Amino acid sequence: MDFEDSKAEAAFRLEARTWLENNIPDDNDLSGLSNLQRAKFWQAKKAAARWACIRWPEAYGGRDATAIEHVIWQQEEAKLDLPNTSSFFGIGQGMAGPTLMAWANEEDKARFLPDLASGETVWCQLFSEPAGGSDLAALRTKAVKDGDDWIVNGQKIWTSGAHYSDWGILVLRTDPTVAKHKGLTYFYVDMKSEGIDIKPIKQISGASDFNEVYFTNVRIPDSQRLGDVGQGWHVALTTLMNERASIGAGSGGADFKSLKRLAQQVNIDGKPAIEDSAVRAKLASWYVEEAGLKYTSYRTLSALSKGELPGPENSIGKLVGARKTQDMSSFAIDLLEQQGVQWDAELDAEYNGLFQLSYMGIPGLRIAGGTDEIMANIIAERVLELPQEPRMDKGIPFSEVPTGS
Amino acid sequence: MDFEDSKAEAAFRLEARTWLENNIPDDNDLSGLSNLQRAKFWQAKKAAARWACIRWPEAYGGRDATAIEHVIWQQEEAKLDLPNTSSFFGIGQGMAGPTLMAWANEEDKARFLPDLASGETVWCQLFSEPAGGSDLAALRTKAVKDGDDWIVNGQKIWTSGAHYSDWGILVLRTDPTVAKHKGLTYFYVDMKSEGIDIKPIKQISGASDFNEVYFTNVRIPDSQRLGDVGQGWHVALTTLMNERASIGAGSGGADFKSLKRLAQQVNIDGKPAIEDSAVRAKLASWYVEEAGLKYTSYRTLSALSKGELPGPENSIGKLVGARKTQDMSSFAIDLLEQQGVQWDAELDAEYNGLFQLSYMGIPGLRIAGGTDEIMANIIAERVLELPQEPRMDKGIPFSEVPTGS
Amino acid sequence: MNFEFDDDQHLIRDQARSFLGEHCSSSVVREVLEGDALYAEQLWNKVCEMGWTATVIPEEYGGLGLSYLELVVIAEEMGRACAPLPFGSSVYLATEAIMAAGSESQKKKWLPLLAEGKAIGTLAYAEGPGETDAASLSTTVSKDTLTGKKCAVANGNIASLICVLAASDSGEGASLYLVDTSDSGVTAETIRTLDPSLNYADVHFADASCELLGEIGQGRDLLNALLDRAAVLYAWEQLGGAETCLEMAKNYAVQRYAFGRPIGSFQAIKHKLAEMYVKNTLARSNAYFGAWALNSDAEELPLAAATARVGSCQAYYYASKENIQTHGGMGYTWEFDCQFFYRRSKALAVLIGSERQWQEKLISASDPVAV
Amino acid sequence: MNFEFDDDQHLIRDQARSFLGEHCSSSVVREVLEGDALYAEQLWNKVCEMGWTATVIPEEYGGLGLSYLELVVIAEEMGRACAPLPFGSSVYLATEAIMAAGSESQKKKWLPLLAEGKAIGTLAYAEGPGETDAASLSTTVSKDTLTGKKCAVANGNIASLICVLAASDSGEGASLYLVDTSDSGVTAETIRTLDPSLNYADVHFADASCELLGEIGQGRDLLNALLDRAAVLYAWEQLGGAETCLEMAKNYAVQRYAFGRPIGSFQAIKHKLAEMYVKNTLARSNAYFGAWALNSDAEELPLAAATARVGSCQAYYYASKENIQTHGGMGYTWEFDCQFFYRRSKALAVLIGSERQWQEKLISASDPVAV
Repeated sequence: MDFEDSKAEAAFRLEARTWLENNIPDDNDLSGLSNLQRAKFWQAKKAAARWACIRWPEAYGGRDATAIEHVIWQQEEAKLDLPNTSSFFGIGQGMAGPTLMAWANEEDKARFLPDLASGETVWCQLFSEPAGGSDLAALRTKAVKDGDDWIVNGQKIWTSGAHYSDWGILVLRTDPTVAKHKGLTYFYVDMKSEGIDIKPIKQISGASDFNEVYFTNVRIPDSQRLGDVGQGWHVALTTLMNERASIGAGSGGADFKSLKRLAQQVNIDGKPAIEDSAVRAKLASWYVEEAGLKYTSYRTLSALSKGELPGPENSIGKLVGARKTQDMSSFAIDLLEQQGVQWDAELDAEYNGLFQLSYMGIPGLRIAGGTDEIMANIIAERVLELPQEPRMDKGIPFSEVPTGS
Repeated sequence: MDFEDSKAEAAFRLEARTWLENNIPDDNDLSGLSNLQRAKFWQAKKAAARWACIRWPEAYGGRDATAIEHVIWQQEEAKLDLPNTSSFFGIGQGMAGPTLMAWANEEDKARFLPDLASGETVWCQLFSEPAGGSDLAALRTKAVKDGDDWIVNGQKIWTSGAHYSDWGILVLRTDPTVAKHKGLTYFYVDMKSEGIDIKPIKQISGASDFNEVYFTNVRIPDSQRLGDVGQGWHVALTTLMNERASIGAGSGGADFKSLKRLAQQVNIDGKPAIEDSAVRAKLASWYVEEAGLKYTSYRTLSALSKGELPGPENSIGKLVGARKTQDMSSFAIDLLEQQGVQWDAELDAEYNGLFQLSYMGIPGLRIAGGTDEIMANIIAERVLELPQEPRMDKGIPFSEVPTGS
Repeated sequence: MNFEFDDDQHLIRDQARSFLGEHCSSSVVREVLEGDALYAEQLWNKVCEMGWTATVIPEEYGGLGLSYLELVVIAEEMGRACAPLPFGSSVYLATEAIMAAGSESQKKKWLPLLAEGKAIGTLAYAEGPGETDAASLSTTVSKDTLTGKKCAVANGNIASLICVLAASDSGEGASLYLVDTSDSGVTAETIRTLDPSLNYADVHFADASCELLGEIGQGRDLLNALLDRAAVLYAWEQLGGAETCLEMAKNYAVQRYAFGRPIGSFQAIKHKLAEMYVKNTLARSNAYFGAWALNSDAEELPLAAATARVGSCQAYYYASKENIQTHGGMGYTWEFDCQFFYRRSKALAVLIGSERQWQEKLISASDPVAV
Repeated sequence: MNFEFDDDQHLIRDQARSFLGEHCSSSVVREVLEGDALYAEQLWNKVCEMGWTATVIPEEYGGLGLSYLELVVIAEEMGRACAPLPFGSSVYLATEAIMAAGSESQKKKWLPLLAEGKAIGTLAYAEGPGETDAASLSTTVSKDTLTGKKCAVANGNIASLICVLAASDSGEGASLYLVDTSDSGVTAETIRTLDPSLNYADVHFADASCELLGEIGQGRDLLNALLDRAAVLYAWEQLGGAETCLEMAKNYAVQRYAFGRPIGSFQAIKHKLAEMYVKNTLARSNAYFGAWALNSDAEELPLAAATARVGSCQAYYYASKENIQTHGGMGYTWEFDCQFFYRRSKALAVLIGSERQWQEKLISASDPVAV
C-alpha cells in the first residue's frame, strides 16, 4: 500500500505535466470561440499528441495507458484552467466508446472511435423515457423492421447534448409481446436523421442541460444495431456500468474546502463560524465522507489496474456524494444567513453563486443515472446479494405490465 | 386552544392531588413487600376510592372519567414517588381490559373487569411466536376442537409477566388450511392451566422482562373464546390498537432533561459541555422531537376526548421516541468519555447507570410492539393510504406460505 | 386543556384554503417566479379585502381584533399555497413591530394602512453575509436621518415602510427606526435570489428621515422579542409548505408506476413519506404550542418559538427535497411545481435567522423549563 | 500509487481469520462476557505464540519487525472476532508508548516482554467522567512515586505495566510515567461495564514507584501523538466489528422469512444493509489512508487518524445497532451474539476519546490540507 507515486508513475506525471504546461491554450487560441468550440479545440490538440482517451488502445486514438496513469493525467489536468471537455465529450467517451469497443465490429470501431476520442464527433445517449425512469427497461419507443431498416417512433428524455451531438446510442422496443427485458434492441443513430425533433428541458436550476427527443418514423439502418435483436438490455448494461463509474466522479458544488473557507469568512456570535464547535462537528463528518469517497475511488483504481471490471460498488460515490452535497449546500446558505437567499451569477460566486447553484443543481444529481433508491437497491442486490423483491412485471408480456394508466 | 386547565379541570386536578397526598403509601405500608405486592397494595387502595382505571365505566371499577381527566390524573400521580403499578398491570388494563370490554359477554365482563382494575388479578398477552414477529398473523400455535374444549399446542414468546399472571389473552391457529388471517381465533386462558410451561428470556440488558410460554395439550374451554372462530385477527386488532397507544407513552431512559443535566456537569475543553455549541445543537434538535411528541400526544387527547378512536398515528411516538433515545444514550456515554463504559447499578445512576441502562435497553423498544420498519409501514399504509406491497402470502392456505425452512 | 382549534378557526382555515385554491393556483405563483412582477398584486388586493392583513390589529386601529390563533391558520394556508405575496414581512414583522413598540401616533398612522394593505411593511437588519452583530452596525442614525445599506431585505422594493435596526447617534447602542420609503433618501434595488416568487432588495439609505421605534438602545431586545413572535408565524407558514410537499409526493407516488406497480407501494418511498409525515406532525404539534404561547403571551414564548421554528425549518427542508426525489426526473424540471417549495423552504429558513441560531436560542431559553 | 495490501498481508489476514475462527468462536467471547475470567487467557497465550503482539516491535527488542500494514490486518480480525483480549491496550497503547518515548533501558526491559505477551500493558489518563484536562490532573508524582486514581482503565486489572499521565512534581506540567503494577502501591479494582467481555478497572496508586517516560512536561503532546497512532489501529478493530455486524445481518436477512418472503427482500432491510455497507466501505477506505500515514510516518497522520477514527466510530455504532434491529426480537436476546458488537462498539468509542473530540482534532488538523 502506497499513496505516493512509484518512480515510473512520477516519471509519467512529469511527462504529462510538462506537455500540459507547454500546450495549455492561451487567450489567442480561444478568443471568440463558444464553449463547445473551445472543448473541441483542446480535445483535438490533446488527441494529436495522444493525450485523449489515454486508456484506449493506440489504434483507436488512445495510448494504452494504465488506470493509474489515467488518474495521474486527470490530476494534472485538474490543476490547470483548461476548457471543459468532459461536459461535451464525457458521455460519448465514457459510455458510447466502451459500448462500441465491446459490441461494434472492427470496421465500425475504426470508423468511429478515433473521432470520438479527438472530439471530432460528439455522441449522446438516449435511454430514458417518460414512462421508464427508474424502471429503465420499461421503455416504449418502438422500432419496427422495414427491409434493411428499422422505423422508430416514440420519445426519449433526459438526453444531454442531443442538440449538438452527431450520433446517439439508444435502446428500442422491438418486441412488446415478450417480457420487458427481452424485447429490447440496441442501436446507434445519426442525430441529424429526418424525423428527430429535439426540445430542451428547463431544469429547476434554470439551466437546460437535457432534452426531450421525439422520433417520428425515423429510419435506422440495421447495420447500426449493436448486439442481436432482443439483446438490447444486455448491451445496455455495458453502457450503464460505465455511466455509474463516471457520474460517481463528483460534480463540483459545495465541498469541504469551499464550506470551510466560507466558515472562515462569516461570523457566528461575533467570531468566525469555523471556531463554532457545531460547525466544526458538521464539517468533520462531511470531511470523513469526502475523504472516504476519495480513497474508495483510489481502491477501486487498484482493483481496475489489476484488470477487474468496474462493479456495482461504484454506486456508492453518487449515493453518498449527492446527499452530502445537498446538505452541505443547504448548510452553507444557512451560514450566509439572510443574504444566503441572494443568487446572482454575476456577483461574488462565493457568497451569491456557488452554494445556491449547488443547492438548486443537486436534486438532479440525486436522480440522474439512477436515483438514490435505485443505487441502494443495486448495492443491496448486486453487492450484498440480497434477494430481489417480488416482481409484478416478470414473466408476462411487456404490453400486459400494469402501468396505472 | 388552551394548554392550561379549564376551571373544571383545575377542580378535578385538585381533587386528585388531594386524594393522592392523603393516601400516598408510607414505609409502614410497604416494608417487606415485593414490587408486585407493593403494586397490588397501591392499586387496591386506588380501586377502593375509584381511582383505578378511571376511564372505565363505574360498573367495572372505573369512574367514567374523560380522556383529559385521565391525563390530569396521570400527571398528578407522576409527581409522587409511588409503587410502580404499570409494569405489572399495564398490559392487562391497557390491552386485555379494552378487548374484554369490546368482545366479552356481560357476565364475563362483570366477572373479570373489576378485579383487573383493582390489581386483584394480573393478565398477560400471548401473541408473538418465534416464527411470527413482525408478521404477527403468521403464528402457528394450534388449537384443535375437542368437545367443548380446544386443545392447544405450540410456543409463544415475548410474554411479559407470564410467570406472575393469572390470565392471558392469546390468538391461536384454528385452521391452517385457509389464508393466514382467516384461520385465527382469539381466547383467554388460565395461566395456571396444566401443560403451560414458562421460561424467562434474558435480554441483552441483563433483565428478563419476557418469557417463552410453551403449550402442551393445554385445554381451553370454548366459553373462553372472544369473537367467532376464524375472527381472531379482527379481535386482535382491538388489542393491538391499544398496545400502540400505551407503548408510545415513553419509557424513561435518556431524555432532554437528564442529558442536559449531564452536559452541565461534565467538561469539554475545560468548560461545561453545555456551553459547547455542538452539544447545544444536538440537544436542541432532540428537544424539538421530545416536545413535538409531547404536544402530539396532547393533540391526540383532544381528539380522543371528542370520542375519536386511537388511530395509527400513535405509531409516531414509539418510532421517533426509540430512535431518539438510542442516539441520546449513545451521545451521553460519549460525553462521559472513558468512564462512560462503566455500568454499575450500585453506583451513581447519573454517571454509571442511567444512560448505560438506556443504551442497552433501547434496542428492545425499537422492536417490541412493532419494529421501526413496521411502524413506518403502518404510517404509510394506514395514515397516508399508500398501496400495500405485493403479498406473497395472500389468498393461499397458511400451510403453503413460504417460510424458508 | 384543549389542544385544537375551535370551529370558527376551522372555518377560517376552510375559507382560506378554498380562496387560495381558487386565486392562488400554481399558475399565479409561476407568473411571479418567471415574470417581472415583484409580487402578485391582484391577489394581494383580494387578500387585503378579505381582511387577512388586519387579523390581529386591534379594531381601534382599523383591524379585526382577532387572535393569533386565527392568524396562524391563515399563515399555514399561505405557506401551503406558496403565495407570492409580501404577507409575512408586512404582517409578521412590520405590523408586529409597530404593535409592540410603536408610539400612539405611529400606531395611528401606520396600523390602519397596514390593516388595509395600502401600506406594505418590512424589517431590515442584515448588512451582509453571516450573522448580524447588533453591536457593530454600519447603518447609523444622525439627527433623525438614517444612512447605510441593508441587504436582502424581504419585499424591500415593495414596502412603504421599513423597520430598520441601526446604531443610534447617541452611542446608546442599536435601536429600531421607522423609515417611510417615500423619502427621497431611500432607494431599493431588487436582487436576484433563490426564490424569485418573493421580492428581495438591497435598500440604500442616504440621510433618509427616520423615527425612533420603541426606546433608544433597546433595538437588540426589541428585535429578539419581535423575531420570537415572527418565528411562530413563519413556522406555521413553513409547516403549510411542508404539508403541500407531502401531499404532492403522496399523490404522485400513487399514480406513478414502475416495475409494474405504483411507486408508493415500494418501502423506499413509503418510508420516505412516513418520515415526512412524522416530521410534519411533530412540527405541527410544536407550532400549536408556539401559537398558544404567542396568543397568551406566555412566558414560555421564547422556548416555544424556537422549538416551533427549528421543527418547521427541518420539516420543510426534508419535505421539499424529498418531494422532488419522489417525483424523480420530472420533479427536477422547471415545468413541475416541486421547485416552488424547495426554493421557498430555503428562503424562509434564512429569513429570520437560520436553524442554528434558533437551536442556540432554544437551549438558552430551556433553563429551567423542562419538557 | 497502490491502494491495496500485498499478497503477504492478505496471507496474514487469511491466517488470522481462520485462526480466530477456530480459537475465538462466539463461545469464547461469551465465556468471558458471562464468567469471572478477566480475559480469555488460553487464547491470549496462543495469540502471543503466533507473534501478533510482537508484530511491529523491532527485532532487536524481540519483535518481528513487521510494518503497521501487517498490524492493521490483525487488528481488523481482532475486531471481527470481538476478541476478549487485552490486545489493544497492550499493543496499540503501551507498546507504542514505549517505542515512541521510552529510553533504551525501558525499551530493553519492556518490549521483549510485551512482544512475548508475558507483560500486558495499558495506558491510564482519565480521572472521572468527561474529558481529561491535562492541565489539572489530580494524579501527581513526587520523588519518583506516583499517587492518585485513574478511572475505567482498560485491562487495569490484568496489566503488568501502566503508562500513566500525571502531573510532574517540578511544576513542569503533565508527563507520562511508567508504573510496574507489581509495586505494592498499585491496587486495581475491576469495575462493572457495558462490555464485560473486556476488563476495566479503577487503578489506585499510593506512592507507587514510577519512571518518567519521555521528556518531562511533554505528557500532553506525547499522549496526543500516541492517541493518533492508536486511533488508526483501533479504527481497524472497529471496522472489523462493523463488518461482522453487516455479515450477520445479511445472513439473517436471507434466512428469516416474514410475510412469505425473506426479510432481506424488503427494501426497508435492503436499504438499511446498503447503508451499513456504504458506511463500512467509506470507513475502510479512510482506515487504509490512516494505515498508510501511520506506516510511513506521514505528516498527514493527525488528519488521517482523526478521519479514520470518526469514520469507524460512526460505522460501528450504526452497524451494531442496526444488526440487532435486523434480527428483530431475537437480536435483543442474551442468547444471540448481536449484543457482543453493540457493547464493544460503545466501549471502543469512548476508549481513546469520543467521536466529538476527534471531529475537533480533524478540523484542527485539516489546515491547510484540502481533500
